Formats: sequence, structure tokens, C-alpha cells
Amino acid sequence: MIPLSHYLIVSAILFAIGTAGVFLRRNLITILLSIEIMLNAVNLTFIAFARQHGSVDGQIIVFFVMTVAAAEAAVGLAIVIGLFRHRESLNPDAFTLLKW
Amino acid sequence: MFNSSFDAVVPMVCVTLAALAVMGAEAFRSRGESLPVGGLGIVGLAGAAMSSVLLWNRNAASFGVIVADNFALFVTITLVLVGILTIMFSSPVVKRDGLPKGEYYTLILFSVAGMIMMASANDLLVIFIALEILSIAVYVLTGIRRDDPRATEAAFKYFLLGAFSSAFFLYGIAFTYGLAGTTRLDRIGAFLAAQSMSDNRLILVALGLLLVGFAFKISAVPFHMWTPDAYEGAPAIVTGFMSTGVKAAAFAAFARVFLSAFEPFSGEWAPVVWWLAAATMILGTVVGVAQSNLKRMLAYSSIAHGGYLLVGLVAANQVGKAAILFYLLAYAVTNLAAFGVIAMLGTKDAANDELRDYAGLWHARPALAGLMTVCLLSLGGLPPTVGFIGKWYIFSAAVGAGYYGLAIIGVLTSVISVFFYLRVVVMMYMSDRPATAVCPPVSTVGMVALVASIVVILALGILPTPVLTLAAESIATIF
Amino acid sequence: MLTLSWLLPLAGALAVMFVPNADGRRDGVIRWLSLVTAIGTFAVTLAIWGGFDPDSAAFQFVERVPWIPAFGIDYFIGVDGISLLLVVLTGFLTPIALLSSWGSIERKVKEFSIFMLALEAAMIGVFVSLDLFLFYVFWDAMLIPMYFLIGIWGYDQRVYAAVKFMLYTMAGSVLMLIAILGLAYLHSSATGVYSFDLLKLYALDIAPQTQTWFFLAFTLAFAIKVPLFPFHTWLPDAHVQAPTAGSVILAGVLLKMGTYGLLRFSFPLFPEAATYFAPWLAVLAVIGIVYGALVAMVQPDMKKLVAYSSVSHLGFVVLGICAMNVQGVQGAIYQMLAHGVSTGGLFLMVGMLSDRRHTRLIADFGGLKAVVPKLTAAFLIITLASIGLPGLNGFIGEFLILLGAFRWDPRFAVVAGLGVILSAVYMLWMVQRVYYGPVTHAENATLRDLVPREWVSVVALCGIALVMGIAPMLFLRPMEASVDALIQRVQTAQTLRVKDDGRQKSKVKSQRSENTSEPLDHTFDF
Amino acid sequence: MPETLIFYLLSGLAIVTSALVIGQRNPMYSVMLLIASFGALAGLYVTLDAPFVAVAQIIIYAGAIMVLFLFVVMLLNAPQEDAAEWDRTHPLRQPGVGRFGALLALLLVVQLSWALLRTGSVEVPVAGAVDAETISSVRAVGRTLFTDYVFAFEATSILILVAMVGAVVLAHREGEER
Amino acid sequence: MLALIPLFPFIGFLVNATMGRRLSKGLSGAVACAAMIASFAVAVMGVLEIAGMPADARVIEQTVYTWIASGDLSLDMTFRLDPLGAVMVLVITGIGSLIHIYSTAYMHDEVDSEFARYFSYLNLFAAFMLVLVLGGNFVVMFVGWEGVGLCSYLLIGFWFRKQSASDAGKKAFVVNRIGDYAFVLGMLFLFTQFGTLDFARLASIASTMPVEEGVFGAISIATLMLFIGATGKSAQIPLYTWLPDAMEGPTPVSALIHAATMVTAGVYMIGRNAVLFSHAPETLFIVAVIGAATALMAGTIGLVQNDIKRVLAYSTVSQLGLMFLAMGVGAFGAGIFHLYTHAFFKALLFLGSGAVIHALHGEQDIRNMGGLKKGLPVTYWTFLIGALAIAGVPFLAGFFSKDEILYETFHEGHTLLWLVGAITSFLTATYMFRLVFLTFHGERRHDALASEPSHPSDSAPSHHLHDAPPAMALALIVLAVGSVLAGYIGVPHALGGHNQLAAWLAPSFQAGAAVPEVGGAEALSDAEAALELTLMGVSSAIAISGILLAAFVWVKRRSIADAMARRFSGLHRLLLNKYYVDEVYDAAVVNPVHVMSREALWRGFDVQVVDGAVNGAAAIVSAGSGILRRLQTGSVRTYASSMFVGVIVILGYYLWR
Repeated sequence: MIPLSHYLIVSAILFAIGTAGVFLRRNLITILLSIEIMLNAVNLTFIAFARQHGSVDGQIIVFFVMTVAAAEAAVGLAIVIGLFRHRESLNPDAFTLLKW
Repeated sequence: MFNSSFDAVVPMVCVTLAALAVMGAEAFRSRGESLPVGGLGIVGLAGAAMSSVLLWNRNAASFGVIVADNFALFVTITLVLVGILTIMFSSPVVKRDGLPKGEYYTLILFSVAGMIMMASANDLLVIFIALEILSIAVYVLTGIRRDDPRATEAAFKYFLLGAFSSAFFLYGIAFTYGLAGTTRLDRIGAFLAAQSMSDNRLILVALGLLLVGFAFKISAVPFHMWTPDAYEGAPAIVTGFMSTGVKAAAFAAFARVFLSAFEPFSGEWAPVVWWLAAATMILGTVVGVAQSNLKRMLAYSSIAHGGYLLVGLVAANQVGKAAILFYLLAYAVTNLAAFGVIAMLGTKDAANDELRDYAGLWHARPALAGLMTVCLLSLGGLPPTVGFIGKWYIFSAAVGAGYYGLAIIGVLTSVISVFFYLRVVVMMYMSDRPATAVCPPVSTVGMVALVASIVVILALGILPTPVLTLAAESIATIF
Repeated sequence: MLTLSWLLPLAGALAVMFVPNADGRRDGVIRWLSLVTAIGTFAVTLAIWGGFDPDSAAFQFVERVPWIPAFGIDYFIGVDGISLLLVVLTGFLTPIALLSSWGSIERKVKEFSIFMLALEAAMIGVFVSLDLFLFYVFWDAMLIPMYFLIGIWGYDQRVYAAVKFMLYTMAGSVLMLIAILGLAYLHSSATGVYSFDLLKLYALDIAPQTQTWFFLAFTLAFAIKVPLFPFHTWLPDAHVQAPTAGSVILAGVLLKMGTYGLLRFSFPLFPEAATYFAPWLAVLAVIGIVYGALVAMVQPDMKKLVAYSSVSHLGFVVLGICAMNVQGVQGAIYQMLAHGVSTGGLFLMVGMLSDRRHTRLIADFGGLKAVVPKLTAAFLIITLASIGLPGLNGFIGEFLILLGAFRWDPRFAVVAGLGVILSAVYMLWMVQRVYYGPVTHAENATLRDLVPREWVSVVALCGIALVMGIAPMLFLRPMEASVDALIQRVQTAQTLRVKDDGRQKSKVKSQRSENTSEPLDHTFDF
Repeated sequence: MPETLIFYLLSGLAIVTSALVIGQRNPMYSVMLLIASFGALAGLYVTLDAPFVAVAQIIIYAGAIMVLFLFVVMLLNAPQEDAAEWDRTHPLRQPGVGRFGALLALLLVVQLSWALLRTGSVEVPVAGAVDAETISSVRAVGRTLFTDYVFAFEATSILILVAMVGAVVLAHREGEER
Repeated sequence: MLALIPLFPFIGFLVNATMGRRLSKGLSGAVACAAMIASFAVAVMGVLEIAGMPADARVIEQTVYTWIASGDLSLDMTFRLDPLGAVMVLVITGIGSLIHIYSTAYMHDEVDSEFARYFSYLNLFAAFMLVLVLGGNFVVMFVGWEGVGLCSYLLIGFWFRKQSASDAGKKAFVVNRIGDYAFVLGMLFLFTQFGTLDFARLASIASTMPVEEGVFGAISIATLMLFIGATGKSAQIPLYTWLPDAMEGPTPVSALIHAATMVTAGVYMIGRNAVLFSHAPETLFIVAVIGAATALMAGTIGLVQNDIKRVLAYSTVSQLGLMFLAMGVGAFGAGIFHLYTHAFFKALLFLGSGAVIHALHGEQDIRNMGGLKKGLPVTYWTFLIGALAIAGVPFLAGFFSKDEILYETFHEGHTLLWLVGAITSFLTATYMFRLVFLTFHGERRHDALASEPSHPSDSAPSHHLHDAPPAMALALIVLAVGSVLAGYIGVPHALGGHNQLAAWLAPSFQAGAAVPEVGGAEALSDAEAALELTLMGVSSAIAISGILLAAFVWVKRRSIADAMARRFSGLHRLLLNKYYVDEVYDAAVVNPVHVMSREALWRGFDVQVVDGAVNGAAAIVSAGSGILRRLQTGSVRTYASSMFVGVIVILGYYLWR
């Protein structure tokens, strides 16, 4: 049997990959995807714990997380479109009007 | 009427219904006609306030995840106040800047509903959802002026970092759930009380991650960096709204989670919050000194004020808890009024929110200048304004708990902050009005709201007792 | 009655606020309204003096209304011999200051009057409040109108001076706020309830180390206000830049708050710490006396000169307080009053000159005696008063202070005495350069002598100076009992402590253990 | 033993694909790879006796959300990251910051795994006392969802509403002001 | 009743000060004189009253009210008239009245308001001076002490348009202040030691204490302090420099304040505290030495001065020196006696010089005078009498008093001091007659150069000299008579006199009701009588020879004077520049203090250090602000990393602390 910790470590790795993506990529869409990866990593954690506790709460929470992810994605993409309209770029470094 | 098991949700339901009503009205109105949708919103908010008053002292709870204890209700009333003032200040702005009226008010109301939910949630998952509701609404409000690149950029930064931090927050929730097997705060508290502090490092990880999530929302250093940009880019009144409402809701949840569920671990989080508070106060004030844009300056000042609130959280004694509530109210009214003034002075094409735009305002608009001065003095914590009482309350909590260090940092930073508030006063009173400067006409509604909030500021500054007692009662039932 | 004394000017300010005066056509109305209010206030203060019983050391005209019960904060006011005359002084100087502004302030008269009256209210509030919270509220509230007075109606460097004044003073006072809170907390840990009531806090006995910290916090605030060397640098700027009325109030009343605070709070609240630090304070005071005088001597600017002379004179006051014997303290209080009158008068008349000539540089004057004999005579009288000529008000205070200091520790008196010489040097030198000699500048030849309005206030000041010099008992009598009581308190407290130190320690420890949260003094190592 | 093998296979697949997602310059590929990794995760969910979530994962995530992303990618038609160098004058704008972030991410992994491995309570086999049926049954899920989580469920509806309104406000074209 | 004595002049002051500029000259002058004469009358009555009392109880005391009371300190506004006070009061009011009368004429060229101002000052001075001498305790005395200082300041600077005048006034006040500083300390010390400041009580307490023979105890310190105060007021080394400059004032003022009354206050003060001082022999010795030294030095300077008033000023300093010498050797009676006689002839001389200056329209340089004998007979003869008196020619006022001093000095065994005294009196005779001869004898030199207007009383210069107008003449003559006769109340026993003055004064120098020893009754041993006679002879010889020398040098052989001046040019210049004392003071004290204050304290410490620290704090804050704000790069990635760092740090803290 696989110990719970393995699942958790996998999710931790995924989470870290997501964060790394936020830093490494210079494309807004990819950055959004990275955040999705992070959320999924959390989902894995929930499911794993749920399994261990033998309760369905975890699974249900995951549904909510998915919804939230969807909502965030919608708004986020809308914002990205707005940005792209202002300046034909998806590079986060392109947007530094506001500083200091 | 209040005795069903749905009592606790009534306030937020009122607000939500108002929001839906506004949406409907917008949807079914014929072209070109303009409805007093703002009024609808105010009605809903008033209903929420009324119901909260009726719910006072009844510790109602619904669905097991929403509690309407006095703490929640106090914050609810504060939030309702914020909402009403925001709508009143907005009405001229919306017309002026040609914002999509219906959507604007809808989002305001939804986010208020989310805030109320967050303040009265007794369940981490609900807190998370509420957080997302209000955040998404505020992201959109920030960027609601699509024609303005700065606004869009602000929205994007706020959104990206918000999503980023909420992922951490969620991760924290996940670990908490994994350890306690539940997301209900009361059960988590019971579980943690049973734990012996040291062995289980995972609890600390959960604690840390949740801390990060809240720290981002209250923009505590080093999770503050979105604040200045978002506040500067957003329309002034929206800035006022999020700097007060979001902070209040986040702090309410923060206090609830850390003072009830994680109370047993206060020994663990207190030192961290100590450092957060110190860093926040110092950085907020120090960087504020160098700002030349009023909104940005007030953004840093609001960071600093978050620091003062954290002091109350660290102190974590009865005084401190009550102080947080009182300070939230004081800060909300004052800051919102200040941003109201900024909003009034803006025009469609020019925000007029640079410091130099205020030169000699006194000569052109004596009344506005005077009211703005009162707000700034209150932010600076000078008597006889509510700001002074709030600061005094917070610091007495810190001293009472023996945190002299924090208290001293607090007072010294507040002196520095007075310096940059005074820069505005100097501009308004002690320099001459450039001939080019324009003064947009002042709207009646806005003026009414402004005067009202100034009255509140002074009244609570001189006779704070009733509200202080309320605050004390609010924390008496829980924690 | 006492409430009236500070509520009346506030009401006046509100009344003025509602006089519509956008175009400045109603300036006259406003001026008269505010002046009448101020005079009324003066009448009230006089009435209080009249009703004051000089034989009792207790606080009189006491009023106590619960304000923030949760923290034992009351609206608790009253006067004793120490504060009584300072209240009267405030009442006396404000009308004069207002009157002086009639000539000099043309711009924004309405706001000016509002700020002046608000300032008076706050100042009287500071002197009468017996609740530390109330005291602090007034103490800080007072800064705001003063800040505007300097910043709006001041001279060219006004903004810098105003901000410096504000921040300097605040920086000092916020630490006092912490100390006040600490006291209230100590009270709660000793008795279970918070209290900001001065009298209750007097009764508290506090661990020596704690006393040290709190004493320093309080005293820093007051030392900056006094201003005690080396915390004095805000004063020249503020004085020089403030409008005449502002300077008069600043010198006449505001500075007294520092010394008043020392008398009312620092010493009686923390007797041991006070006795430990008194010599150090005295050293600073004495340095201040000589230093202020020397620096005043070389000032090219009349206002600056007078400002530095204030540093020197208030050094005397602090010295007297540190001596903590009857002569010293009574002399100190008397010197406060005397300095209020004479320096207030000096600023008034310097202001008259600069109104006429739009310069304050001594070099721009000379030989004025031939042109403005009345002003010269008055100026000379006030000058002599401020250099402590017997028969005028300055002498009594200085003599008593020197006597008190001499009995405490002759060395201080010996050095402080030098101030007597130096004051003569710099004041007379200024008088000589400004009024004597030939008329050097053509534009001075046509200056206007005192107009009736100025004549009134000048005569009032000179008269008071004379009365205070000839019949000092009028003023010394009321303060006697209170001063004795104060000294009693300080001495007994420290002797008692010295007598049975052990009991104290244990007592303190026990009161620590009662503390609900952290014990009180480990937190001092932040 | 099969499930061990399956576990390592799926998790390996998930990790690799996710890594590739952030390794891609072309967002199109990233989306595709992400869908793959979601598939792998769904498999893991199945091994954790959460078939319903697994299905939802495929339908909602891979189906809906990712498609949304695809739409936007095509709409904006920005196949490549623009290599254009934006203002790098400020030290903190150097690309080094990115690598630093990645380094921190590594550190995060270390921290978390360290914490996990030092925590006894998670060293137990993932399948606890309860047998699979009780938690894998859709009925159980449904019942809990509409009893304990009904409020959250309602709240979510508001969330989606807000998101809709927001997306409309932000994204609808200029000029067509009503 | 005593209060009336100072009150009258004070009223006069008020009248002239308030409505002076509306009064005519005649009126304001009359008011002033009336005030003085009235108080003279009251004074006489008072003196007669105490004269009627038994010798050991001659005191009238009047307590007006309690002035300052604080703790154990209680100061009454007390006036006390005793023999010593009586002498002083009579001198002040009497001579004061004369000088007032004289002034009505002398100041007649002033405009009304200035005239009134002058008399108001003069009256105020008289009032304060009377308070000084009548004061029953130190603080009341100090009131007068400071008050007369003030008036001298005002009167010296009366012609305020003259830079030199206002300088002199300031100098006088400041130098006096230095003395007062010591005086105040002395008072404080006395109070802390004895718990009272009342003269009588102090005396009675002190008399019970041992004489501090050879030890420098409490009383010695206190008295020394007081004496330093006296050196300021009475122009002794080292604080004498203000008096010569004080001659900038109108001449009658010099006569009244800087010759007859104020400058003698120090002597009076010592006499008033005779008991204290006699318990501090150490101090007394210092007093004597200082007095002698001053006398000698001033005399030498007087020898070469050319300004008629300065010569008189230095002679005043020197005479005051003699008085202190007397006090120092314990001959209090003698000192006061000389004070009294000196008042007459020195006032006379000043007024005479005033008449001369008046006649010459402000000319003060004796080199431009001469041959005025014919032009100004009255002035000449009265001046001559004054000169003879001060020179100590037998059987004039100065003779008796100076002689008593020298005798007492010798008798007390201070031979050296006696020698100095003798030399001084020789010098006195010499320079006085140099003055007389240069001014009145020889040929007229003053019309040669037109006296340029240095003095507002210069109206159209008329060439024929007009002698003193009646008012002035009156004063001159009365004083001349006084200068002749004043001495006869103190005729020493050696000459078969009874020295009534000494007897009269004696009680004032004892504590409480101790019996006078120097009663007029007791007789001298022959030896003492012989010694005294011898000394008299010597001193008269000295006087005469001094006069003769002067006559020889400045009448017979003018050349010698110039020759000497050329011969000892160094010495001459030294004397002419008064030993450069002023210059030394300026260089050693005044300038350094000024420079130090301006550069080091103000521009250095105050602006740089203290304010530097203050503004430095502000600068640091804003600098930090400038740096920290740079962290806000605007790049969202930076923000994210800052957050992430936060996360890592917090987790790290929890995991690995």
C-alpha cells in the first residue's frame, strides 16, 4: 500500500512546479496555467486526506475548488484580454506603469 | 420574525437580493433611461443593518457554518456603512466617468455580501469562497475603467497575486483539513486544543500558509506589494472601498480563525505576527513619506494601518480584540471619507490625485479642504478625532499585554505618518492655487456623505463610549 | 464654572465659524466677536481666581463626569494653586494676542480667529484637566491650531517651522502616551480597574525601574515643550516664523505647559526617579540658562533673540522645580507667570515694529526713541521686567528660584546667576541698537507711534508687570498651600521608599504576580 | 504490486507533464500538456477511490476550463512569448529574479517533504479503516453536498454570478456602450 | 512717615513721566524741585526725631507691607532710619535738592518733553537712592541698589542720539550687573546661613559669632561677595571702568549720581553691615587693599586726563578708594565722614565744571580753556574752594575727613596703606590744581577753535562769557559754604573737637543696643593725640606741596609738563589710556565671549549639532523611504517573489527554528 505521505509529496512537487511556473514563464496565459497547477496540487492533497479520513468532505471541497478555479480563470482571462488590448503583449514585464 | 434557522444569513441575503434587484433593473430597463439603482442598493444595505441590529446578542447560527454573533454583526454593520458611503460617493463618479452603472453597483453589493459572509463564516471553506467572491468582485471593480491602461494593469496585478496567494491559503486549508478532518473552526479548535504543541510540524505548516493568505489580504509586509499599485490604478472610490471593506472583512476572518480556532497555538503565531506588525508599520509609514501621488500615499498609509491592527491582534487580550473592531470602524469611515474627497476632485480625463493638484485647495474649496483635513488628522491619530481614540485603544492593548516595543514602534511611526499627512495639509493651506487648476462642481449626495462621515469621525472622537462598549460586548460572547 | 472657561472660547470659535465671510466684508464683526469672547473668558478665569480658596491645597472647582467608564476615564477637571494662575494668564494673554492681530492679519481673518479661540480652549483644558487621558487629548489637540497659525499666517519660512514644531512636539509626547497607558495598566494590575485619574495614580507606588522609564518618557515630552536644552531648536524657528499673536501665545502660555507638566506629573508621579534625575535636569537647565543667553546675545533677529532668551528664562523655571523646595517651586511658578507677561509683551512689541517696518533685523533699526517714544518707554519697561529688575515681575521669580537653588546646591545657583548678567547684556544691547543712537535708516524716521489699540494692550502688560513686581503676594499667596502639598508628596514618597525598601520590593513583586498577562518590567528589554 | 506501479506511473506522468507545461514557450502546447497532466491526476483520484471527482476533473477541468483557455489563446493569437526585452534597468527586473523564484520553489518542496516525512500521522497507508464503497458512492457525495455543504453550494452560485458579470464587464468590446 | 521720604520724589517722577510733555519747563522743574525739597523737609524732621532719642536707641522703623513671603523667607518692605541712615538721607535730599535747582537752569536749552524726561529720571533716582539707604533689609536695599543703577543708565544715556552716551549707559548698567550678581549671591549665602536678611537681625546674630580671625569662613565669603557688589556700584578695581565713561551724562547728573550719592552706596553698604564685616577681618583687609590700590591708580590717571569731567571722575574714583580704605581698616566712622564731606566738594566741583561747560557751550577739554577767572568769577571762586577742600588744605571739609582716614589707617598699623593714602592725597592736590590752573588761569584758549556742537544744549554760540545763572550760582555758593563748614561736625579730639559725627554714627556700627565705645566723651591719650597731630601736619604739608608743584609746573613752566610728557612718553600714554584696562577687558572677555557664542555655540552647536541631529533624523527617514520604495519595481514578478520569500521564511521559521 502506498503511504499517504507519498501522495502528499507528489502534490507538494506539483504545487512547487506551479509556483516555479509563475516565476519562470513570461507569458500571462502560461502563468495562469501555473496557478491552475497549484490548485490541482491542492486538490490532490484534499482527495488524499479524504481517503485517509474515509470521509467525502474532501471530494466535495474539491468540487468547490474547481468552481473557484473556473471563476478565477474566467475573470483572469478577461483581464488578460483587456491587457492585450492596451498593449499587444502578454509579457507581465510589459506592464509597469504603476511603480514606486 | 427571527427564530428560524436561517436568521444568521439574513444580512447577507438582504445585500444579495439588492444586488440581484439591481442586475434585474439594469437588464430590463429600456435604453437610455437611468434608474436610481444606487438607491436600491442602499435599501438592501439598510435592511442588512436593520437585521443585524435585530440579531444583536442572539448568537444566531445557520447551516453550522454561518454564525451571527456580535463580533460578526459589528463587522457587518461596519461593512454596511462602508457600502452605503461607497454608493453615495460613487453616484456622481459613475455618471462622470460613464461607468457601466448596473454592473458597478451589482459588483459593489456582491462584494459587500461576500465580505459579510467572510466576517460571519465559521468554516474555512466558506471563508475561502467568500474571499473569492469579494476578491473577484474587487478585481473587476479595480479594472472597471477599461479605457484606462493603469486601471487594467492594477486589476491584473491584483488578480494575479491574489490568485497566487489564495492558492497558498487553500493549501493551508488542505493541511488543516487533513489533520483535523474538518474545516469547521470550532472543531478545529477542539482538535488543536487536544494537540501538544511541538510534535506535529504539519500543523505549523498549515498555520503558516493560512497566515500568508490573510497577510496578503490585509497587505502585511512582505505580502503588501500589490497594494500601492492596485490602489493607485483603481478609481479613487473603489480604492476607498477596497482599502476599508476588504481589510475589515479579512481582519474579521483573520481574528476569528486565529483567536478562536488557532488560539491554542497563539504562542506559535504571536511572534510571527509581531514581526509582521512591526515591519508593516515601519515600511508603510517610511515609504509613504516619499510618495507624491495622494492615492499611493494613502495606500502606504493603509498598509501602516494594517500594521496597527496587527498590533491589536498580537496583544490578543480583551482590549486588543475590542480595539481591532473599533479601529476597523474608525479607519473605515475616515479612509473612505478621504477617498471620497479625492474622488470628488477628479474629472473624467484627469484623476487630479497628484499632491500638487491640491495646492491651495483651501482658497478654492474651503469646505472640502477642511473636511479633508479632519480626515487626515484622524488618520494621523490626533485628537479630537476617532483616529486618536482608535490608536490609543490599540496601544493600550499592546501596553496591557506588555508589548512595549510594538507600542513604541507604533507611536513613532504614527508621528512619521503625521508628517506625510501634513504634507497634504501644507499643500492645501499653505501654498497658492495655480491658475490652471480646475475644481469640478461638488455633488450634493457626495457632500452629504462626506459631512456625515466627518460628523461620525468627530462624534466618536469626543464621545466614543457607546461604540467602545459595543465593541467590548461584541468580543465578550466569543473567544 | 471651570468647564465654562474652556468651553466659552470653543463656543466662540464655533460662532465665528458660522459667520458667513467669504468676501471678508465681515472681518470687523468677527474680530469683535472673538475679542469679546476672549475677554469674557478672561472674566471667567478672574471669577475663578476670585472664588479660589488660597488656604486649601486641594483641587477646587472640581467637576467629574464619567467619560469612558470602561477605562476609568473621567471628564475630571479642577484647579489648584499651581494651575490657577496659569489659567488666568492664558485668559489674560489671549485677548491681547487677538488685539495685536488686528493690525497685522488681513488675510483669512475668520479662520485666524477660529484657530486662536480653539487654541485658547485647548490650552486652558491642558491646565485644568486632572485626568491623564483628558490631559493628553488637550495636549495634542493644542498642536493643531498652533500648527495652522504658524503655517498659514507666519513669515517666509513658516511651513518648515510649523511642521518642525508639530513633529518635534509630537515625537516627544507620544512616548508620554505610552507611559500614560502604562500607568493606567499598572493601576489596573494593582487594583483591578483601569484608571487615568491623576489623584488615584498619585496613590500608586511604582517599582523604581518602572518609575525611571515612565519618568523619562514624561519628562522628555515636557522637556521638549519647555524647551529644555538641548531640545530647544524648534523654538527659534517656531517663534521667528509665527505671526505676532502666535508668538505671544507660544511664549506666553505654550512653553509653560512643559514646566507645568513637570510640576504636575513628572515629579509627583515618580518621586524617586525625579529625585534621582533632578540634578541632571538641573544641569541641563543651568546649561540652558547660560547657553540661551549667550546665543541670544549674538542674534541679528529680534524675534530670535527673544526666543533664545526664553530658553534661558525657562531654564530658571526648571532649575527652581528641580530644587523642590518652597522657594524654588514658588519661584518657578512665579517665573512662569512673569515670563508669560514680559516675553509675551516683548513679542508683541517686536511684532508692532515688524508690522511697521516688515523686518525684524536689529540692524535695520536704530534711534527709534526719537521717533516712537511711547513704544520705546513701554519696550524699556518690559525689557527691564524680563532682565529681572527689582520692582518688576522678573525679579521675584528669579530671586526665589536662585534662593531655592542655592539652598539645594549652591553650585547651580552660582552658575545660573550668570544668566542675570547676560540677560542684561543682550537685552540692553538690543534696546540700544534698536532705539538709541541716531536714526540710521530713512524709512524709520516716519514710523507711527502706538495707536490707541496697541496702547491698551501695552499698558495692560506694563501694568501687570509692575503689579507683579510690587505686590507679589497677590500671586504667591494662592499657590502656597498647593506648593507645600506638592513638596510634601515628593519628599514623603521618597523618604518612605528609602525607609523600608524591602517592603516595597515585595509589594511590587506581589502586584506583579497579580498581572493577568506578562509581568510589567521584563518587557522593557523590548 | 500493481497499485504501487500505477501510482508511480500516474504521479510520474503528472509531474512530468506539469513540468513540461511550464517548460513550454508556446501556450498552446502548455494547455495540451496540462490537459494530459489533469488526466493523470484524475487517474490518481481513481486510485484514491474518488471516481466521481475524477470524472468531474476530466469534464470540468480538461473539458471546460482548458477549452476556455484554448479560446483565449487563439483569440489573442500569441503563439510565442514575445522575446522583446522590456525595461531591465532595475536590478529586481533582471531575469535572475525568475530563477531565484524557481530556486525558492525547490526550497518549498524541501520544506514540505521534510515536514511531511517528520510527521508520523501521515506515514500510514492511505487507505484507512473505511472501505472504498462508503466514500466512493455518488449517493454519499450527494447527500453530504446538499446537507453539510448546502450553504457553500449556494455561495458558489453567487461566486459564479460575480465571475460572469465581471467577465462581461471586462471583456465586452468598447464602443458598444448601451 | 519714612515712606514719605522716597515717596515724594517718586510722585514727582510719576507726574513728570506721565504728563511731562504737556507741562512747561518751569512747571515740571518746579514739580521736581518741590518733590525733592519736600522729602528733604521730611528727612530733617525724621532726623530731629531720632536725635531726640537716647544714643543707643536712635531708630525709627516703618514696615509698609510684607513684600515677599515664601516658606521661611519673609521679606518686609521695611524702612529704617538710624544715625547712619540719617547722614545719608540728609546728604541725598539736601544736595539732591540743590542739584535739582541747578539743573533747572543747566538743562534749560532742552525741549519741554526732554526737560520733563530729565527731571522724571532725576526724581526717580532720588527715590531709589532713598530706598537704598532707608531699606531695613538687604532685599529692599537691593531694590534701591538696582533702581539707582537703572537711573544712572537712563541718565548717562540721556542724550541717546549720541552713540557714545548710550554705549556708556549700557556699559554702566552691565558692569554694575556683574557686581550685583556677586551681591545677590552674597544675599543668598547670608540667608542660607542666618535665615534672615534684616540688617539688625543679621548684626545681632553675627555679633554672637566668633570673629573669623585668619580663617575664611561663612561670614568672610558672604561679605566678600557683598564687597564685590560694592566694587561695581562704587567703581573700585576691577569694576571701576564704567564711571569715567559715565561722564557722557549731563553734568548735574555726574554731580549727583557719580559723585555725591550713588557711587557711595558701596561704602554705605559696608557701613550698614559694619558688624558683619568686622567679623570678617580677612575681607576687611581685601577691602582696604583694593581701596588703596584704586585710590592710587585713579589718582595717577587723573594726573594726565584732559577732559575736565574725566579728571573729576577719576578723582571721584580715587576718593572712593580712600573711603574703602577707611572701611577696610575698620574706621567706618571715618569712611562715612569722608563720604559726607566728599559729597559736598565733589558735587561742588562737578557743578562748577558744569558751569564752565555751560559757559563754553559744551567745551570740555581743558586744553581749550584757561583764563576763565575773569569771565566766571563765581564759578572760579566756588571751584577753587572745592579744589582746596578736596586737596585737603587744613580747616576745610576735606581736611578733617581725609585726615581721619589716614590717621586711622596708620593707627591700625597699616603703614604701607597709609603711605599709599598719603601719595594719593598728594596726587589729588596736584591734579586738582592742574585742573584749576589750566582752566581758570593763563590765557584764554577756547575762542581759538570754534567749539563744534557736541551737545544739544548748544544754542547760538555767543562770544562773551556769561557766568552761572542765578539758579546755578545759588547751588554753587551753598555747596561752597558746605565744603568749608561740613568738616566741623567731625573735628577730631586732637584739635579739641568732639568728633560728634563719630559719636553720632557709632550705634549704627554696633549690633543691636551695644553701648558705643567711640563716644564723644572719652579722651585720647597724649601719645595718640601727638601722633594724630603729626600726621595732620604731614598730610597738610603733602596737600600744600602738591598744590605748589601744580602751580610750578602748569603756571610757571608750562614747558616742563610737555617735556615730562615727552620724556616719559610711554608712561604718559599708559596713563592717558588708563592703563588700557578697557582694552584688556574687551580683548580678554567681551570679544572672546561674543565670537564663541556666535561661531561655536550658535552657528556651530545649535545649528550644526542639535538641529543637524533633528533634521538628520528626518533626512534618514526620507532617504530610507527613497531606497525602500525602489523595491516596488512595478514588475508583478518581483511582487510575487517578495510574497514567496515571505512564505519560505515563515515556513522555515516554523520548521527549522
